[in-house]
Amino acid sequence: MTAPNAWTPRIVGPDNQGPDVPTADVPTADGPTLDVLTPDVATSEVPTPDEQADGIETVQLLDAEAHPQRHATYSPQLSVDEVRHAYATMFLARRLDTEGTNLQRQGQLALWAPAKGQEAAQIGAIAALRPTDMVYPSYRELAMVMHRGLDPLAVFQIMRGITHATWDVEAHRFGVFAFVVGAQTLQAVGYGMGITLDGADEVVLVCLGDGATSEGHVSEALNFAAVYKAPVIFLVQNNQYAISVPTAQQFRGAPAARAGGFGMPGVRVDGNDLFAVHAVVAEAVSRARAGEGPTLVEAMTYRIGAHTTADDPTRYRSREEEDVWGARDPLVRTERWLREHGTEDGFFADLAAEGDALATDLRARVLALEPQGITDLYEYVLAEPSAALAEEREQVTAYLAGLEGR
Amino acid sequence: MTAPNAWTPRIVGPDNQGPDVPTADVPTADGPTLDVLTPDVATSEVPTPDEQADGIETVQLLDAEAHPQRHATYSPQLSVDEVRHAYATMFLARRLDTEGTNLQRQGQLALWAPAKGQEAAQIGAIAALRPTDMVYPSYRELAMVMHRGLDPLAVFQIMRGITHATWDVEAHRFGVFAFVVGAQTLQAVGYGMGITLDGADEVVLVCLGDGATSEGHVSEALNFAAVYKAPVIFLVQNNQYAISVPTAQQFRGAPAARAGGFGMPGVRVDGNDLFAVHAVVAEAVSRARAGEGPTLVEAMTYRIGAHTTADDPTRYRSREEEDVWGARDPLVRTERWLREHGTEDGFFADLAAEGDALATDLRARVLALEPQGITDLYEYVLAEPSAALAEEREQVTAYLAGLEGR
Amino acid sequence: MVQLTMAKAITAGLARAMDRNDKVLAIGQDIGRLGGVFRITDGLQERFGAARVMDSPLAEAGIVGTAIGMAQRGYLPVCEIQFDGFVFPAFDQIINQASRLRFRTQGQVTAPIVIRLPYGGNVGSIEHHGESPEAYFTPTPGLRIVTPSTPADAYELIQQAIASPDPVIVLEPKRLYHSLKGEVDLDAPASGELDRARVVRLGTEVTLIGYGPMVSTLLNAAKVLADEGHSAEVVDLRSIAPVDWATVEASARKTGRVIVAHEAPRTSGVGAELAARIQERCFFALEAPVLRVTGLDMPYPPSRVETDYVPSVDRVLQAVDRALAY
Amino acid sequence: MVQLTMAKAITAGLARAMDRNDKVLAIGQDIGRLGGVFRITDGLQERFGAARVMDSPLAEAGIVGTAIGMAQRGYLPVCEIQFDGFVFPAFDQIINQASRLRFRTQGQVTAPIVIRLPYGGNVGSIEHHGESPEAYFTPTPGLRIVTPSTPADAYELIQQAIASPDPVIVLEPKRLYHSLKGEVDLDAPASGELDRARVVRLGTEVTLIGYGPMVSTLLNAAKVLADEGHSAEVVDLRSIAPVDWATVEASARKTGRVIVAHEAPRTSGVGAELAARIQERCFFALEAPVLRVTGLDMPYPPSRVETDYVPSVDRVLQAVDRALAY
Ligand SMILES: Cc1ncc(C[n+]2csc(CCOP(=O)(O)OP(=O)(O)O)c2C)c(N)n1
Ligand SMILES: Cc1ncc(C[n+]2csc(CCOP(=O)(O)OP(=O)(O)O)c2C)c(N)n1
Ligand SMILES: [Mg+2]
Ligand SMILES: [Mg+2]
Repeated sequence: MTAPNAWTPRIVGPDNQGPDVPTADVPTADGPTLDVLTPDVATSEVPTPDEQADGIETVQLLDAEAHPQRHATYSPQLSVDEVRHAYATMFLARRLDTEGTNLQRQGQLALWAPAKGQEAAQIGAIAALRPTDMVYPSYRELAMVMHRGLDPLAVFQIMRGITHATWDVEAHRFGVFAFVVGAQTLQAVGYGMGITLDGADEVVLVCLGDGATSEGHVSEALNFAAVYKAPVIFLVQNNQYAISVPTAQQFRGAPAARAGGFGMPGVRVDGNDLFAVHAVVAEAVSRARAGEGPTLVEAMTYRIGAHTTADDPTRYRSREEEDVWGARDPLVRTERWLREHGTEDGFFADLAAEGDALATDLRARVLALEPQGITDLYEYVLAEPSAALAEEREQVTAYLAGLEGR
Repeated sequence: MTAPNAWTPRIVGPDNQGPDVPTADVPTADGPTLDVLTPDVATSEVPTPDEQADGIETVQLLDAEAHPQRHATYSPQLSVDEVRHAYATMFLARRLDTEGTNLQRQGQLALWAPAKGQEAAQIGAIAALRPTDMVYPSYRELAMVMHRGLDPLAVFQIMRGITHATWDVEAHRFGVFAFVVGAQTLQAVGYGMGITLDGADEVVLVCLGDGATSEGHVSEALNFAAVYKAPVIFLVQNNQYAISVPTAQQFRGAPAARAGGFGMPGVRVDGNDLFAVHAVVAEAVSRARAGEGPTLVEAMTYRIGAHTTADDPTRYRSREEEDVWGARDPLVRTERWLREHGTEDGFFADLAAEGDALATDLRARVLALEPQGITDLYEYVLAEPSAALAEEREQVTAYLAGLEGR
Repeated sequence: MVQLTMAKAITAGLARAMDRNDKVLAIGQDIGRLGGVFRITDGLQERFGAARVMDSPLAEAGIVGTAIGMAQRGYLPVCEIQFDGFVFPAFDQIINQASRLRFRTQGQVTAPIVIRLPYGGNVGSIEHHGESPEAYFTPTPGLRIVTPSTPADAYELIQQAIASPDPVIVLEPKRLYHSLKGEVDLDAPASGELDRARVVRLGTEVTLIGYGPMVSTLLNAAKVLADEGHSAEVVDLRSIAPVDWATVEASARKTGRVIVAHEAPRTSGVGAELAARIQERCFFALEAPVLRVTGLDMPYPPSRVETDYVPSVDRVLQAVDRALAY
Repeated sequence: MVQLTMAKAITAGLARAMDRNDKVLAIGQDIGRLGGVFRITDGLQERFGAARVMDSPLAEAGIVGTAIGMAQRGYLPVCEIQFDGFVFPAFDQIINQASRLRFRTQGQVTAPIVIRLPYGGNVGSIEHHGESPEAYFTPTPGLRIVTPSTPADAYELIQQAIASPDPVIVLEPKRLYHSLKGEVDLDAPASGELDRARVVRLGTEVTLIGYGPMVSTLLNAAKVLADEGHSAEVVDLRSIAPVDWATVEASARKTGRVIVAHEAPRTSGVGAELAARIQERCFFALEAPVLRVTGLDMPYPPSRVETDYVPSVDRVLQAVDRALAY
């Protein structure tokens, strides 16, 4: 895991900022007003996906054409340099995401769950945290993994069937992936209750999907968080689908609306707008730090790829729809903003080269991955193996040795 | 069960009304307006319990002093005769409820869960249904049981440890009691989905408590009901406590607010106001029948007695609080209204006598209750006993016969 | 007779049940347009409509709980749980609700639902996708659990499960979905007794008992044994709750040596009940203790080492050697 | 040494654990002001404050799930589930989450939580209040399950469970809470190996194995047998996962006859695993099959007939007679 070319993270966050450059020149409002927001201009005849029928406002600070948008409450908080850092992580995450799909297609991984399209939601959110704040991911947060300086190999290990979910949670303040949809939200809330008990100046960000909001455990998590005023931000990456099920079949009350019913603020944000996600989550983080309890942030985004490599999206969505959302790609949008703010070709070219090198290195390391032998896994069943486990371990060891002998 | 004095129900509902007498002379609004509602006058220095801090309106048509209250949307729908019928059921249910507590104190029942104080919520709601509509109770709905013409002995059977939950559900369109808090809500929604599939003109009323709203299954039920537009009315009897836990510790988003987050209307009503509960549920029933989907009705009421006979409320609530709510007793309020609307002493005296006779009869029948022998219960494990079950049954039968022989 | 994969056999069985009785419904995650993640319901929504093949929200308790309610309304819902490891959020609805309704209401209310649950390992996937949770269900009076080992059985069992007045879990061996093809009689009976084990190979010296994905392993072991001059009888349980004890005990008495195999861990697995009952009922007939060949006593491991976890022909043979040596 | 009821012994054990380590917390329904429906946490909220004795919302998954999270933050939460029959909504958090965290993270994350679960019947209550759900938990690698039979044991086990780095279910025999008094050594060790069975009566002819509320039944049976001239050994398992096989097998080998008793139904109960393992390990030592005396194979019945369901001294004696007759 300490291979020479291993990934070096770009930490973007309030406690670890780049040089103090001026923040983006997006106009800011002086305070809450009832101004109608500049609507997003559709690039297609198909209604844009964020024109939700439920009348909930979608916070946007940068539209799909990378034009700044004025907002009554939120304003961009990221400096050009921070955006460059954020973009780099988003870009490299996507590069490795592509590599994941390739490796799976080549039979080197059991499965791959692409995160393509959700990079702004992930990086915008995690960049609003301090490195000491805790994150409970779902299973699609490759960009967050990289942001926190974890070796992305860990994710590939899982997808190659080498480990279930293993990394140093404490060192990176980043929980393991959770595969039982929604179950992690209660644990995140409990962690947040622990923070409150400690009187610590920390918060928890927990990731879940639009589909996950249907699980009873998630509703219980919202309720516990509200009752105990836990410093938790629920980041719902609403990527429009739970596998094949579109949100219209998943719920009639969107996650942002759900929050209010549990007694916490719910804010919908354009999940492909790095600035908006960051600003909204930053605000939620401030509330949590101030002891004002949890917030739910619904980031409207789109899974550009398949649910996993085992999925076939042509069965449940149209090319047209994919195109509409494709035009809202967060990388394109962020790149455009960066170019408009003085970032030169060289930056992008260097990044592309770095991405390729990273991918090449990672691929090699993935192919070299070997699992622990099954008998080693007896270590992890209980803190101390019971007598029966120790005995079984010996028997299995002997049996496997015998097989090799054949 | 066909004992001479067995309970004869008073069905009060749109399809089975009493004689066509004029409806109560409560002033009605001509339609929705934004009028501020006449506030409830507190009878004590302690803030009245329905002055909720969350700003949700409590629909009231008859205040604690039995004064008519004007409401913009809802108006009383019950005739004097219907109110008499409703009151009679409420009164008799309370009489038997008291008998339940007595019988338990005398060691004749394992447990009793008093419903005292919740009679208006129960009868107001069920009276808004047709006899063909389905009810899924929780475990405290003695008044509803009686309204539907079930022999109340069935409830005493359960509490005496004679049966778990047994009556003719189809004949009475009244589901069995549910002891795993919240689990019945999903089943009620499924039943409602079945109604929709049948294209039938029926609805489902499902009962739950304030505490039950915390169970994940209940949130899932709200979501499924909304997604499938099931004709379901969720009647939350918010009696302020889940055993010892007050609502302030149960949630920060009240049930009425919760509903909106799942995409259905949520209406809070004074649960001790027969007219208001009836009107609000009737409106929800109309919506459901019209194919407009579910509604949640939060009936603000109070459990005047203990959670069960095993409970000790002095540990968690004050006498003062009990007095405030005691002054809002739904029986007193309804009686007052009836007296003001021409009901004579004789009616109440007759009812009291009827109640005593019913209680005496019931007590005798309770004491005579005998359980089915355990070996008979093998009948109900599977539709046809497996060979192993049949064999075990024989063995147990022989064993028990042997014991008797000793 | 047609040749079908197990997956297609289940699809055909489901379709036939839906065809014959319009009270039969399907509900589950992604079972509509997608046809389910294993494509078991492929084409059914087109054929029977979205009202009878319902994509559900992502909530297992919701699926099973509403199915119970639909059953109370007279429907016969078939629930799909997406993977073995995701059934637990529905546990209360299965254990405390569906399985007990008949008992707690003395027959007034029943829950004739079917829960289809893909299970079993050696499928090369990630966590929670290769598990065998049957032992969590077998302690439940009132619940039937069946599992096919061939396409023909799958075709019959799914229909018989739907026809059953009891709640039934159909454990579908996902490893066999697309890998196992076999003859299926499309006119096979759509109802019948669900708890019938089948002796799938006759033998005299040792009885190998298994179910679902283990049956082919046992048959392969029996073949090796035959080559080595030993005669093994193989019993496919088909129903693991209730168990067809008559068939099991008859074989145990005949051979005097019994091996039980399953993929779930040994402790408190189905093998425990089999061993306990067989030693009780066939005490004097046993030449050796009933031995268990099972998944290891640890959670299902990462898939790169799963072949060391799931019982193999070799491990069965090792147990047979032990039994024969008594 | 003091005389305490089992309830008071658990309260004392909890209080001592909370006293010695301020990371120890309690969470559950009604455990604060009310002191729990069985009053086990009586006085603890007053003593340790509402932050450490938390009344929770009515949601079992919420209780266990947040406890896991608090444990990840370094706390040692003790969850109270109100009654045996209400644990199932928390099933996924117990089985898929708490019990597996160590394994799935290769030791990076653990869940040292305790789940207190009152269980057992003959308490004259209504449905779901007299059940014994242990068989739903025993198939779970990574989960410890212990149950005391005396106040002294209860006092020790609750503290040792809290000290354990593994998730532990403490099954509390609710019938004994207030009915059983016994000597308790308040200075007994607060940590120690959790999987130690105890031979509570020495004997030579037959071994009676049980746990929790069954132990006194077995001891009473042993007394009757002694009067009749038979010598029975009684083993109190104390830990039903993992089982202390060394103690169990030694006794089985010594007596050659084993009866296992529990209140849960026979099928797939703890007795199945015991019988399966004992017959495998002690095959030649057994004079009779391992027999099970258990709850009947039906859901827990209405309480007026529960004494016919829960194993009685008579039923144990009947089984001993059978075993001795072999
Ligand atoms: C409890 C549970 N049920 C089902 C699944 C199978 N499953 C995996 S991902 C998924 C869809 C999740 O959708 P969403 O929450 O929107 O997250 P996304 O995958 O879109 O990021 C499903 C059904 C699971 N992992 N866990
Ligand atoms: C799943 C579950 N958990 C716990 C219990 C124990 N219990 C029975 S009633 C009750 C409180 C219910 O409160 P609420 O929903 O407000 O209904 P109320 O009793 O006030 O009518 C509890 C905790 C239960 N029956 N089911
Ligand atoms: Mg999604
Ligand atoms: Mg309540």
